[in-house]
Amino acid sequence: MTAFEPWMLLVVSVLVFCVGLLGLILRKNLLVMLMSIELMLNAVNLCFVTFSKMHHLLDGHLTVLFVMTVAAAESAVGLGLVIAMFRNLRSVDSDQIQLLRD
Amino acid sequence: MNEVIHTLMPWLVLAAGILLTLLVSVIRVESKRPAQISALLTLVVTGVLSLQAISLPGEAIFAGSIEVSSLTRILLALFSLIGILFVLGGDRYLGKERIHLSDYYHLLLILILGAGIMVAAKDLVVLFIALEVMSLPAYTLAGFRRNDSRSNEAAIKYFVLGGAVGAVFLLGSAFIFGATGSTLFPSIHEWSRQSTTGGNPLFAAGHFLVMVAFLFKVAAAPFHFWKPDVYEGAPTPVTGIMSTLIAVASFVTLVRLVHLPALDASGWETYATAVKVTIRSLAVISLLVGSLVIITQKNLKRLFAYSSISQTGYLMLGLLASLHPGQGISPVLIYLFGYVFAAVGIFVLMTQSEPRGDTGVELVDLTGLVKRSPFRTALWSILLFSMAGMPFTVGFFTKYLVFLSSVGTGETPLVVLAALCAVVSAYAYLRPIGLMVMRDADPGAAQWGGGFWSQFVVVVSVIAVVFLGLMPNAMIHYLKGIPLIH
Amino acid sequence: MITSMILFPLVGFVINGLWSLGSARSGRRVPPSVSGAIATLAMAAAFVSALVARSQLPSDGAIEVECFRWFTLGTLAVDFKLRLDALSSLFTLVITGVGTLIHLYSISYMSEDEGAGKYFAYLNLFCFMMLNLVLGSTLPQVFLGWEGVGLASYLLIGFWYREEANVSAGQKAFVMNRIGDLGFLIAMFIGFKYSGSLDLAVIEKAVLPGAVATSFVLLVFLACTGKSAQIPLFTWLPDAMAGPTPVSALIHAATMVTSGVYLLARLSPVISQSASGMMVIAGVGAITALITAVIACFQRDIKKVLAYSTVSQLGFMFAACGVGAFGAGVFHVMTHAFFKALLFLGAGSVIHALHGEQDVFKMGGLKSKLPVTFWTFTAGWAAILGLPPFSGFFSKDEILHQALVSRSGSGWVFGILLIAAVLTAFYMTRLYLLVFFGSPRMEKSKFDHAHESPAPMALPLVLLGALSLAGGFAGEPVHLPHPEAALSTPAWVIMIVSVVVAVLGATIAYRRYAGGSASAEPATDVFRIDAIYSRVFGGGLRATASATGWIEERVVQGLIRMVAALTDLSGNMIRVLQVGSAQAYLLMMVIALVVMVLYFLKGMVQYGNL
Amino acid sequence: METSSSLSFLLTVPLLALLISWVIPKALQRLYAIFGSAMILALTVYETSGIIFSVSTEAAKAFFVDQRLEWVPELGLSAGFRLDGYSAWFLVLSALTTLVAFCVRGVWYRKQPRLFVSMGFFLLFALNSAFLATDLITFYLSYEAVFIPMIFMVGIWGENQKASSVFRFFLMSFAGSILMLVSMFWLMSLHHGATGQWSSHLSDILGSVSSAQAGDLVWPCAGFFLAFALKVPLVPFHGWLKDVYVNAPMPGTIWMSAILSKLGVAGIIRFVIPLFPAVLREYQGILLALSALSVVYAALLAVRSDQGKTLLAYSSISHLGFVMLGLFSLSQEGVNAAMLLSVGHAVTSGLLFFLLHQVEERTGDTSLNESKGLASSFPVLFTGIFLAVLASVSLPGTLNFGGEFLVLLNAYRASALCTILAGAGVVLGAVYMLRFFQRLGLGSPGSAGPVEAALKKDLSMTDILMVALLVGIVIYGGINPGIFMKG
Amino acid sequence: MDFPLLAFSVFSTIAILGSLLVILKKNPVSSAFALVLVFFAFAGLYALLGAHLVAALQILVYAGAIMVLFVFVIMLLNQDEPTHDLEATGMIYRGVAVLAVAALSAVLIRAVLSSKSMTPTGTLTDEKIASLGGNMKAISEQLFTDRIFHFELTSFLLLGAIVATVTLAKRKGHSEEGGV
Repeated sequence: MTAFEPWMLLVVSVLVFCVGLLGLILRKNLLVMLMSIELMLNAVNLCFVTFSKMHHLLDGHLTVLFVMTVAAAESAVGLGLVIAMFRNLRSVDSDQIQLLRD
Repeated sequence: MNEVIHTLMPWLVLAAGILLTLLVSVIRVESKRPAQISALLTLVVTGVLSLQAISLPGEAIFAGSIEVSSLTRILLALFSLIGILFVLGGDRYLGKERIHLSDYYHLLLILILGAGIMVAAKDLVVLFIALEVMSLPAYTLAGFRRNDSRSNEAAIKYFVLGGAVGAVFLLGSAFIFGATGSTLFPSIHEWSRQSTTGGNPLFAAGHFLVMVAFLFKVAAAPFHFWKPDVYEGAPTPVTGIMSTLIAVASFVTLVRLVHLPALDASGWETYATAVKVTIRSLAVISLLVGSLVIITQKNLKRLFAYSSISQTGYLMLGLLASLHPGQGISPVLIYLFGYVFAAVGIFVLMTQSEPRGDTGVELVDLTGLVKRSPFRTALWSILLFSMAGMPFTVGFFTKYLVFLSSVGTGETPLVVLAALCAVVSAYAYLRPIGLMVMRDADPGAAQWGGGFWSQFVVVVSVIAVVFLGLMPNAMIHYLKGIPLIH
Repeated sequence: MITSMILFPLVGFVINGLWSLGSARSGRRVPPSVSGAIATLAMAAAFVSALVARSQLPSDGAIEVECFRWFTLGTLAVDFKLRLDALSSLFTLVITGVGTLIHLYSISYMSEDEGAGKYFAYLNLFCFMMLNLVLGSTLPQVFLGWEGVGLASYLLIGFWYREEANVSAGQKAFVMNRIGDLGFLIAMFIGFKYSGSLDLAVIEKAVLPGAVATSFVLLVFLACTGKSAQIPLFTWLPDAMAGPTPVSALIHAATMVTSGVYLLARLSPVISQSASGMMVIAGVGAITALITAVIACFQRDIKKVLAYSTVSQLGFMFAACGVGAFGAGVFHVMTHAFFKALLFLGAGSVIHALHGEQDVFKMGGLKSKLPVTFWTFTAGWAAILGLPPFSGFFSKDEILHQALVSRSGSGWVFGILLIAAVLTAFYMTRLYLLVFFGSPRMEKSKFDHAHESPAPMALPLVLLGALSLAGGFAGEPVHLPHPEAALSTPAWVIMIVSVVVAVLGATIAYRRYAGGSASAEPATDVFRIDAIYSRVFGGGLRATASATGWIEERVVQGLIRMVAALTDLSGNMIRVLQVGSAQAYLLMMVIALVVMVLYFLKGMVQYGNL
Repeated sequence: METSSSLSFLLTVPLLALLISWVIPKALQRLYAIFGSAMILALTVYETSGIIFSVSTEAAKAFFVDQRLEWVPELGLSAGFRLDGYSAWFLVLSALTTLVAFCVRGVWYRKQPRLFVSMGFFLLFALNSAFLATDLITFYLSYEAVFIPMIFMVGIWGENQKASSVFRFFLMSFAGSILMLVSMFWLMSLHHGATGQWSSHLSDILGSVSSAQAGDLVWPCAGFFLAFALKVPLVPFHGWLKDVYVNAPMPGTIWMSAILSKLGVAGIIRFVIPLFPAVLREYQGILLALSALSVVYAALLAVRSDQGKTLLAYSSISHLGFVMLGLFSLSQEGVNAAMLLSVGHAVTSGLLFFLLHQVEERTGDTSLNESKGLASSFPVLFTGIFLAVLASVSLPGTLNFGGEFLVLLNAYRASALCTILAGAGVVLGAVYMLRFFQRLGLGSPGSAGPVEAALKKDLSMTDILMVALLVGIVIYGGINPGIFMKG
Repeated sequence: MDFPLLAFSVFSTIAILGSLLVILKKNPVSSAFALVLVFFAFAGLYALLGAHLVAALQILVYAGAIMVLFVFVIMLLNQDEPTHDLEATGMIYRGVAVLAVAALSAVLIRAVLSSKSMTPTGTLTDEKIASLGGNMKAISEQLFTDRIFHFELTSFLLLGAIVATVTLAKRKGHSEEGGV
């Protein structure tokens, strides 16, 4: 059995990122889609921190702080959009918004 | 610190203007005029200050994460100008659509700030934050007609796809950070010069992901799907801002990101080839998609969405040329500037049609315009000619430079394809003129009418288009001198 | 003098043309007698000039008058230059002389016609062009005249343009001539390519390589078959009788149609270089003479008979040229001009008297009614039969003789011509008897009203009659190189033979038609050549044009439509991807991303990192 | 410099006329247009008199003018113009054609006449600029600028099917010209590679092209060729022509057939032949065959046309095939002959369309399905038509004869077969032109609406003067064709 | 099995399974709770890497703030019921999506694995950080010196987000009926 090494976390992070992406593609519920975006951002955070560790740097940590802020702001706006949509359509299903096409 | 303040003055003024605008709109909640005037003032001062400082030398500040140079200043000035034009030109539309709120100006200013910083960013993290500063207001503005489900739809599509792509960008940045140990452009550049192996898969994947994120932003096919839908759903002035301001900022950033590693460094030949092939194929796909689909469109906003997809294709030609040694990026810049002048006029003209339900401006609304409004027909025609790249409009020279530089770098087959695509899309630009000139007004055609300022903006844009089409010297001369990458 | 010779008709044309045009716009009418007088005077003046010029002509030289430089291009320089020598002098005399008479004749013939001014303008134009043709010293100049007379012919055939048939006949003449003209053009190109000049004087002396000479000769001859109505391009001439009868006399009998002979004679040194070309000319001439003579026997229209007769006589001339006897050919041109013009004018007089009746089976017994016409016609008849001492005898006899004895001649040419001569005697006698003898077969009133033509019409008849009678004694008017004789058959043998065949033909006709109560024969298109032509060439042209139309519609336009449709289709196919669902967009983007990332990373393999 | 001012003068006068047209009252627009274009014609003749009336090419050379103004130095763009033996005549022709086109009465003088007149003058300006240009890009710009008024002209005053035809016209021409632009870029890059300087001036480009491999030049040459073949047009690039000619308002048709087609001819003379001699020589057989094919193919289409305008449209292609035949004989003589025939075609087709419009004005249709017998009602008009028909069938003594004769003469030296094939066009030309005349003018006058026709008048005095001028040129050119060959 | 490996195994398993739960649960509320689980697992992983500040913030910001926001909105919009949107998509669509994302993850994992043998570029080893006064102090120092611009920029991001949210959530005047 090998010892723990930071690169293993990279694999985890990529997997979580891809799961988030998959969620975004498969789910039509906008709330779950927003959560999937959060998953993706979290995965990237892990990636940054791991690389920091591997490089003996702290830049990654700092970046994570900013990404967290961005994530918060983004969810706020995203949820605002969902609420606006719910007002009009009484639904949070993205299948309801396929008026614009072709 | 004083020096930093001096260097960043236009940006700081813009930031201060945002706060001022917020303040005045809080003081007089019932009226949107104070916010409007404050926004205009802010933009004028920002623009003037950046133009005034334009010839100052470039300077990297904040540990190299920001670089203020002639290019960033002139871009900020351009963004301010676009902002001013759309504040003036969108005024009537907003009133008409009952969405004239102070918030519009707050968001617009924050968007411009984000774009202004994004083009100055020399750090992937700053770039990401600035991108979000620009994007969050953009998503919101796209959904600004809150009671219109189309507007909601546009905003949500824009948001979901933009959010995902933001994450992709960030993942790419993380990979680059992992590969190089830094997120600063100069350090990455330096790293690439020292890496004799010509990159590694981690860097390649990271570089590719950040490029893809901005290929999405500039809507290079096959990453273009969001654009027609969002363009159609968003309020027309916002579509205009997306098509001009955000497009310019995104493309300039894309160019920067493509040039992130030193592609001419030894050992990077294979890598450079791979980048070129990628750009070339995306250029081809964008040109084909843009020009083939545009001819099937009936809604003007969708039509110009596809138009901007094919414009991206032409721009990618310029980008591709810039990847060859000894070639500058000036064709791309000139193309962007020329495109902006015509696009502002076109989108403001579009706001002049009276609302007809929620479908926006359809081609049928243009029928018989020459009889109803000959002057407006002339304005339309000139702007559309510029879009088609006809001589004596700025659109000709912009295409000219891009094609010339591409031919000069041996991309002649690609240019031939681009030229043929230009012919195909010329049909789409010509058909509206045909409808205006050759057909009688359809009974369902919308009425047209614009306020003074709206018409003023269009006339300014037409004058710019024609003047630069006849006398492109100044623009070309100036933009030729600007190096993009230091 | 030469210049004035061609200028007089031109002046006449311009005066009459502008005058009639101007009066047409204002609605007034030019008095026919005045315009006729102008035109006739112009021609008379030209005739006088021609006579004077003839008198100034040195015995075996030429007079040249340079008018102006027409065009130069590279090494090619074409002057507008008039050249008078014995050959062209003869033609100018015939043209202006016969021309003057016919103009004179026309004054009263056309006195009733509202378009008389135009008519005389056209006639003058014709003479001007014809003089250009024979006086031109370069091939382009000859070609100018060549096409110019074609134009005048077109105008005059279709002179009464309200009848579709007349117009069609004119068009047919013009187009068939054009086919020949194409040969002329290409012959010029060949001539220029091998001699470096288009000057007749140079080309005459040019020595062309064998195959080139043959193609040159054949192309020139193609031009001649068009203008002089030989096989295969002869069918226009009978139709050309749609024009006024004096026109038929002048253009389609005496002058224009003989220009082919002129051209061959003019180019005789080059023509003689190609033996096979000569053989073709002789053969075509002889066969034309025979076939059209046969056709003439079956015609009812008096002018058609004369037209086929003209073609047949032209065949004689070409046969002469073909055997190398250019002099004999030209001689026959001259005598033929006299007697055929006479015959046509006589026919015109008859038609005039019968108010437009042209069917010989509706004539008869006019001998007493039209004495002048009858007697002059008799002279013409005798001449064409070749009865001594009438002019035709000398020239025809010369042709027959040369056909037999010359080196290029042969027995079969002689034989065919001999048969043609029999037939000529037959149909002319048939015509002669049906018109003037027997009992009248037209309505009584017509017969009663028939009267002799007025003096301006009679005078030319008489003069031409005299020429037909005596013209032959002049002998060969131009001394062109004689062909070497291969046989030594004495001339008198041929003379006797030719008189015998003429008498033979006449006798057969006499036995058949002298009864005076000849039953009407249906006009038969014996060989149906016209019908075949119109089916093959007219139909062929229509079919080709339709095929081209099909290609244009289906292939050229179809291709354009297809490109447009394909563009539209591919646009719509790409548009299908725009399904409107953000998830689907994302999926498509991910797929694109995977494909591109795979490609992008592929390049990394070489570093061993993957 | 006195000489170079004449060029600027020739270019600015039409623009001046355009500006003045905006202050002229609507009712006087036609008068102004005729007067203005006549003045421009006179001025053009005066300014170019040194060349056009000189006795020989050598004498004319003293009056050739070269002018080069800096425009966008960063891109090596200059406004290069050259007045020489070819462009002088093209200038005269464009002024003449404009005069003829303005003479035509019609709806354009009732509906937005000011726009029509100013577009006409703009067209003249663009044409002059294109004919004079020696800078590749200047040429391209002017060449494209010619489209714009043409599109509007068809669009605003055209017939029913105008939209699709004008799009087709525009797109096909644009496709050609933009590929030409790409070829220009290729040449400019070549020059840049050789000298390090950007330039688009012909004289500079010529220097570097001569050192290039002939094989490399095939595609650039094809780009130019395609543009001009579409413009002239040469079969099989003629698909746009018929519909546009038929649907365009008559002045537009006159401009297109008489002078726009000459843009292609001028382009080949000025650019293609000097730039790509080796390539042309290599493909000469194909080029000659295409030209000959044009002649015959279009003539066959003309034979079966049932509309006057269609017939003239196809006849125009057919005649231009002869012009191309002359150009592609690739000799100085051939080019001069083509020039001569170009003049002839311009004058003749202008005259024919002009008179056809007079017929249409009087009877309302120009169908050729049955004979109309109009000649007796309008003798002067039909005399004019007949003279034009004669010129069109290249009867000796007309300008066209000299052209066609010399073209064929020179082409014969290059390819006997193609010449003979093209010669068939001479015969077919007679077939369809005579049919044209016959169906309109001859036959019994009772057949097609002559009652109404008889009420109307024959040609007016100005029209007669116009016809006389054109016929005069045709006949004078028939007698002294050398005046048109100063190249 | 040493502790780090054990901790890694536990936390990463929770993270991956949790994230799968997020996207597969039918009820948005369940998804939200699975997401909280993932956040905690990530915090554990951060702690494992010695990123204590980040671990703490992960709990505070994500689990504390963002999740509350989500749950609040779910409740506000009455979305705490199972949805069937996942089944709404076609089999082919789902198959293609899974394949595409799997291919992408394979490529990305291939790429990150190339960093195994990477040489560190920085000097801030764990010991060095400890000597500087710990993770938090070192980060804070950088945050307010080199990264001050980032920091200030985020303030405008938040400002934008506030304005945006206010704009979107604001009810229109009296004319607008209904609403949440």
